[in-house]
Amino acid sequence: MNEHLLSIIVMAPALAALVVILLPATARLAIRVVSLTGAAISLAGSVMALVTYDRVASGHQRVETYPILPKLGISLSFAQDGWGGPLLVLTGVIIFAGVLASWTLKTRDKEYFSLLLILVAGVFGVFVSQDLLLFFLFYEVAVLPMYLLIGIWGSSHEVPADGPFKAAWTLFKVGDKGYAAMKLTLMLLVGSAAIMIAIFALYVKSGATSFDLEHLAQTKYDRSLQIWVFPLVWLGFGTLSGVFPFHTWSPDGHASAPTAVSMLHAGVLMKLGAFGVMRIGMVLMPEGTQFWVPVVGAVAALNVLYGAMCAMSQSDLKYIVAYSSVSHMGIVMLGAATLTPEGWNGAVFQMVAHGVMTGLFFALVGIVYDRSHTRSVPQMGGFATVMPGVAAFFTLACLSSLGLPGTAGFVSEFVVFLGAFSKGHYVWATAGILGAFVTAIYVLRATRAIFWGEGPNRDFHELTDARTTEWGALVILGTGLVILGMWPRVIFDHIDAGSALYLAKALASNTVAIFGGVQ
Amino acid sequence: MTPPLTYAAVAVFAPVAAALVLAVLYPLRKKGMPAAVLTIASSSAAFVSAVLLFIDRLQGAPPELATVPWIQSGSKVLADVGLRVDGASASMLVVVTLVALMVQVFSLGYMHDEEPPAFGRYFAYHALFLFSMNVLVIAPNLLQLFAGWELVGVTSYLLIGFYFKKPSAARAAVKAFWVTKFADMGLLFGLLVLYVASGSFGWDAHLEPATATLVTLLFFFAVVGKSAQFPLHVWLPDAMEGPTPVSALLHAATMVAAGVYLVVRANPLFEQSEFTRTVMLYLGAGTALFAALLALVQTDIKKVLAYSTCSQLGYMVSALGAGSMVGGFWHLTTHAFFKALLFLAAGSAIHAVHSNEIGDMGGLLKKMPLTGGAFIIGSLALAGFPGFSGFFSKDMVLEAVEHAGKVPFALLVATAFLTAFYMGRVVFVAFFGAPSARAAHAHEPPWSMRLPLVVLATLSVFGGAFTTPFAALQGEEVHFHLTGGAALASLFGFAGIGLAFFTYGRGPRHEAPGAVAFVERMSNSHAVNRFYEVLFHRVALVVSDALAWTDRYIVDGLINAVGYGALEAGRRARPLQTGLVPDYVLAAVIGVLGLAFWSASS
Amino acid sequence: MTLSSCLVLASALFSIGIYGLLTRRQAIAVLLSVELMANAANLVFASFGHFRGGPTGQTFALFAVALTVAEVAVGLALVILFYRSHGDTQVDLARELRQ
Amino acid sequence: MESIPFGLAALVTLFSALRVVRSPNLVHAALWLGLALLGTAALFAVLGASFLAGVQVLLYIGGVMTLTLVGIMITRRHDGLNVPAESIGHVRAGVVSVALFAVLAWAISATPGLDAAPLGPDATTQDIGHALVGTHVLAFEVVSMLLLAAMLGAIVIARRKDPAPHAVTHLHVPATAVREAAE
Repeated sequence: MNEHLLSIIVMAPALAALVVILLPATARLAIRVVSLTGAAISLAGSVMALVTYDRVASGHQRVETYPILPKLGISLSFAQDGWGGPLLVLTGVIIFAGVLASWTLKTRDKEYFSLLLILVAGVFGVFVSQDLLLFFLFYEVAVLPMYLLIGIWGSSHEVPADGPFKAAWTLFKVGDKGYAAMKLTLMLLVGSAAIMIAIFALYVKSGATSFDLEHLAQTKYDRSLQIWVFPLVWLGFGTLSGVFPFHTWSPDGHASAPTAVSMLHAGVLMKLGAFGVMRIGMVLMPEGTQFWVPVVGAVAALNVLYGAMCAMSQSDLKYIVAYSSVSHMGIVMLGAATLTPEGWNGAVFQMVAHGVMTGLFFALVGIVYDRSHTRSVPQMGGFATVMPGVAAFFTLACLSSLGLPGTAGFVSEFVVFLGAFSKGHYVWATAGILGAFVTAIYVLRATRAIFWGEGPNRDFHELTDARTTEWGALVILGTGLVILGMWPRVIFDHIDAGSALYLAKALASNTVAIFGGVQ
Repeated sequence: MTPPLTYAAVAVFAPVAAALVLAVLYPLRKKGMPAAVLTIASSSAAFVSAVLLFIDRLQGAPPELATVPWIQSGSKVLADVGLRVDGASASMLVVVTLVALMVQVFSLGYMHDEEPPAFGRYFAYHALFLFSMNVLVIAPNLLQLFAGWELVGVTSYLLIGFYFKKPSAARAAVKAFWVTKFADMGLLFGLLVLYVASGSFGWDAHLEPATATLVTLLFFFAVVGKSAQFPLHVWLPDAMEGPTPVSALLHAATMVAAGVYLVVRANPLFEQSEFTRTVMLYLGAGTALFAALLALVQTDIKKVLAYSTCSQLGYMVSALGAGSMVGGFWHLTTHAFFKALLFLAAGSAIHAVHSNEIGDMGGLLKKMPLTGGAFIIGSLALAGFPGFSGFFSKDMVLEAVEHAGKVPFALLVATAFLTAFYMGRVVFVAFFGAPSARAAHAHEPPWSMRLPLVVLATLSVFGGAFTTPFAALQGEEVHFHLTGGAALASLFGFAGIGLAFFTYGRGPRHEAPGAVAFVERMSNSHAVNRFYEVLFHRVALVVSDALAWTDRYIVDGLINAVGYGALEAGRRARPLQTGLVPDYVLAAVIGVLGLAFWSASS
Repeated sequence: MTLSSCLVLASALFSIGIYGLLTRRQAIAVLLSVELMANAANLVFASFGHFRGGPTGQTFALFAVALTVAEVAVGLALVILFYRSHGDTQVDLARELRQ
Repeated sequence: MESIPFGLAALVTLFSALRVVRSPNLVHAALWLGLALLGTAALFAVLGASFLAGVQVLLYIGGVMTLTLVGIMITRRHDGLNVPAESIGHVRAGVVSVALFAVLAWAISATPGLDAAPLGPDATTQDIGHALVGTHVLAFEVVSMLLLAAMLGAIVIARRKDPAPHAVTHLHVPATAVREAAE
C-alpha cells in the first residue's frame, strides 16, 4: 500500500466524487459523509506520506510510473519530493476543513461536492506529478471546476461603475457572480495557453521524446529559448498566484465564491501557480530564470506592498481577505526570486502558512456572512460579544497574517526576508517588511470594526457563534497555524530537502555554487 | 538539564501550560475563578523557580545555555531557540515573575466584578503574557528575543483592548499595536542586517563600525517604540484604557522595560557604536524631561503615572546611552517595583472612588491608610527620596550621565525636580485635603489587593540594599557613594516636593501656576498625536484609497477593456455573417481562388 | 478526347454548379446545383479511371454516387422539415442563428 | 474516333446544366437536370465505364430525379407544373464561376502529362465487383452503413411533427438576450 500511497491520495477524492455523482440528490447526509470520507482518506494519506518521507535520503520517493503514450513519452508518473509532503497535507487539511465548512449548504449539494472533490484531486495530482503534460492536465482539472463553483453557488454584489472604462462595467455587470466566474476562468485560461506554448517548446527542444520532468531538467536549452519561454511560464502560472497586474480576478473571484471554494482557491490553488513557476519555470530554465529574476522579484515586492495598500482601503470583508492573499502570495514569489535556500524554503513554507491562514480567514468570513448577511465591515461592530469563538480565531488569523512570531506567518516572512537580504535585495525585503506592517494596520482595523465596540446593533439579531462542523474547521486550521509557528520543523526540514534538490538545478548554470550558505 | 536550566524551563513553561489549558478547556475559562487559580498557581511556580535561579546565579557560575535548532535551512541551522541563564536574565526573570504574581493576586480583587467569562479571559491573557515575557527574558539569541518582544506586544494589545466594548479602549489597543509594530520593523531590519553581517542572531558579534551603528540604531528604533520614547511615546498614555493592574504590569513594570532589557542584552553590540549611544543619551534625557512636563498637567491619575513611566524609561535609556548598563538595568528593576506599586495603589484608589480623576479623590489617606501609605512610599521612591530604592538607582544613572554630557545631565536633574513636583501634586490632591463626594465612602480593598501593596512597598523601600549584589550579578563592581550630581538631584527633588506642597498641599486646590499653564496648552494641542493622525488619515489612507481605485478602475479596468474590446470587435464583425448560404459559398470559392493564386505565385 | 478535355469539361460543370449555388434561393434548386457539382466530381473519377486504367476510378465514382444519393435523401428531408417550419423553401429564411 | 460522341455528350451535358441553373421554373430545372445526368451517363459510357453509366441512369435518373420531383411537389404551393424558382446576383455569381473555371482550366493546362493515351484497358464490371468486395470491402461496408443511416435519418427528420412556431421562438430567446447584452 505504501508504494501506491500517492495514487491513493490522488484517487480518493476522485472516487468519492464518482460515488457522490451516483448517489441520489436527496441523500444529503450520505453525500456529505462520502465527501468527508474521501477528504479524510487523502488527509490521512498525506500525513502518512509526510511522516514516512525519508528526509535524509531526500530526492524523489514512492515513485510510480504508468506509461500512457510511450511513443510521445507521456506517462502517469507520481513521486514525492521534499515539498510534496507539506503541500499534500496542506491540501488535505484545507479540503477536509472545506467540506466541514460547507456542511450547511442548501442548493445542489450533490453537484457542489462532486466538483469540489474533482478539483482537489487535480490539486493533489499537480503536487506529485513528475510528468509535465500530466502536471498541466491536473492543473487544468484543478482550475476549471471553479467556473461552475463560483457561477452557481457564488454570491453577487454591486461594484459602482467609474473610471475611464465605465462602459465595460455596465456591460459586464461587474460584481455579479457570473462575471466573477467568467473573469477568473478566462484570465486563468489565457495563462494556461501561455503555459501550453511553453510546455511544447520545452518538449520539442528537449528532443520530443519525453515529458518526464527529470528528463527535461537535464536538457540544456538555448539561452535565447529560455529567455522567451520563462516569462510565459512565469506569467502563465503567475496569473493563478496573483502576480501583478494579472491579479484582478482574485478580489472579484474570492468575493463571489462560496466559503469552501474561497478556502480552496486562496488556500491551495493560488499555490499551484507559485509552485508551477518554481517547479517548471525555475528548475527547467536556469538561464531564463537568471535573466528574469530581477523582474520577478521586483514585481513580487510590488505585489506585497500594493496588495496590502489596496486591502487597507476596502470595506468589503471578502475583498480585504482577497487582497491580503494577493499581498501574501507576493511573499512566495519574492522568496522564489531570491534563488537562495532561505528564500525557497520560505516561499514553500509561506505557501503552507498562507494556505492554512487564508483558509481560516475565509471559513471565518463565511461564518460571519452566513449569520449577518452582510460583508460590509462598516455595518458590523461588536460581534465579539455574541461570537467570541469566531472573534478569537479571527484574531489568530490576523496575527499570523501580519507575521507575528509564534504563528506560521512569521517563519515564512522572516526566512524570505533573510534570503532577500543575504542576496542584497534590500529594496525587495524593505517592501516586504513594509507590506507586513501595512497588513498589521488593515487586519487589526478590520478586527476592531467587526468584533470590537458596542454590542451588535438591532440589524443583527441572528448572530450565533460557530456550530459543530464549523468548530471542526476552525480548530484544525487554527491549531495548524500555531503549531507551524511554534515548531516550524514539522515541515521545514522536508521543505529544505525539496529546496536543496530543486535549487541546485535552478542554479545549475551558475559558475559559483551558491547553495549551502548565505555568506 | 542542570538545575538552573530546569528552573528557567519551569519559569517559561508553567505559564504557557496554564495558557494552553485555558485555551483548550474553555469551560474552565468560562467559569472565571478556576482560570485565576490556575494562572496564579503557574505564576507562583514561575516565581519560585525564578528566585531559585537567582540564588543559584548569585554564586557567580558562568552562563548556561540549552538550545535546540528551530529552523534548519540549506543544511545548516538558521536559528536556535532555548534558554540562556545568566545574571541579567535571572534578575529580569525575578522582577517579571514577582510583579506579575503580585498583579495577578491584586487582580483577584480588582477584577472581581467582571463577568466570569471575562474574568477567565483576563487571567488567560495574563498567563500568555508571562510566557511571552519570559521567552523574551530567557532568550539565548536576538531572534527569540524578538519573538517574545512581538508576543508581549500582542498580549499588550489584547489586554489594553480587554474592555473591547468601549470604543476608546478598542482604539487605544490598536494604536498601541500599530505604533510598537511600526517600531518593531527596526528590530526586524536590525536582525536581518546583523545576520547578514555576522551569520548569527547572537549579540556578541564583532561588526564593522558602520554596520554596528546601523544595527544598533535600528534596534534602538524598536526600543523607542516599545519603551515609549519620544516621538513614539503616544501609545502609552492611551494604553491606560486597559485595566489598571494591566497598566501596572505591562505598561509600567515589565513590557515597556523590554526595550531597556534589549539594550542590556545587546550591550556588546551597542558598545561598538559611540554614535548610537550618544543618540540614546540625548533622546532618553529629552524624553525624560518632555514626559515629566506632560505629567505635570494630567488630571487622570493613570495618565500621570503613564507619562511618569515614559520619563523614567527616558532615564534608563539615557543611562544606557551613557554606557552604564548596570545603571539602566538597576533603575529598570527598582522602577518596576515602585511603579507597579504606584499603579496598584492608584488602582486601589480608583476601585474605591470609581474614577480616574485626581479631582474626584481627596483625603483618601484617612479613608484608606494602607493604600495611601503605599502610594506615598511609591512616590517617594520615584522622586528619589534618599534611602528609598529609587534613590540608589537614580544615583547610578545620574552619575553615569554626568560623566557623559552636561546637557543630558542638566535635563535629568530638571526632570528629578519635576518628578518630585508632579508626584507631590498627585499625593497632595488625591490623598490629603478634604475628601470629595465620591471619596466619602471609600474604604480599604480586600486582602488580595492589600497584600501586593505591602510586598511591593517593602521592596520599594528596601530594594536599594540589593544594589551591590545586583551589580555583581551583572559582572560589575559598584559601591554606593553619594556624588555631587546625585546630591544635586536630591536637592532638586526636595525642592519639587516643597513646591508641590506650597502649591497643592494647603487647603483647597489652587489653580496651576503660570508656568504650568503653558505646558497645559502644549499638552492639550496633542501635536504629536495630531501628526500621526494626519500621517495616517491624510497620507496612508489617501494613498491606499488612490491605489485601490487605480486597481479597481485602471488595472482591472484595462483587463475589462480587453474583454470589452473582444466583444465589441465581435459585434463589429457580425454583419460579415449574413446567414445567407450563397454568401458562405461565395466566401469558400473566393478562398479557393485565393489559395490557388497563392500556390501558383509561390 | 484527352484527359485534359475531360477535366476541363468537369470543371465547367462544376463551375455551373457553383453558379447555381450562388444564385438560387430555392432550397431544392440549390440541391439540384449540388447534384451537378457531384456529377462533375464523378466525371473526374471516371476520366482518371479511363486514362490511368484499373478499377479504382470507377469504384470511387460508385462510392461517390452512393454518397450523393444519401445526401439527396437527407437534404430533401431537411427541405421538407424546413418547409414545415417556415412555410416556404427560401434558403434566405434560414437565418435564425444570425439574429 | 471517340471525339464525336464525346463532344456531343459534352455539349448536351453543358447546355442542360446551364438550363438547370438558369431555368425560372423549378420543375423544368429538375427535368433539365435529368438530361444533364443522362449526358453524364453517356460520357461515362464513352469513357469506358459502362457499369457506372448504368448505375447513373438507374440510380440518378430513376431515383434521385423522382425524389426531387416529389420534393418539389410537396414543398411548393404550385400552379400545375409552373413552380417559380427565384434567383439573384447573376453578375456576382457569373464572375466568380467564370473565374473559378478559368483557374481550374489554367491549372489543368499547366499540368503536364494529361494528353497521354490510356495506359491500359478499361476495367470490366467484373474488375469493379472484385474491387468492391475485395480491396475496398471496408469502404463498401461503411458506405452501406452510411446509406442505412441516411435513410433512417431522412425518415426521422421528415417525420417529425410540426415543431415550427415553438422551435423558432425558442431559438430567438437567447439570441435577443445576447444582443441586448451587447447593446
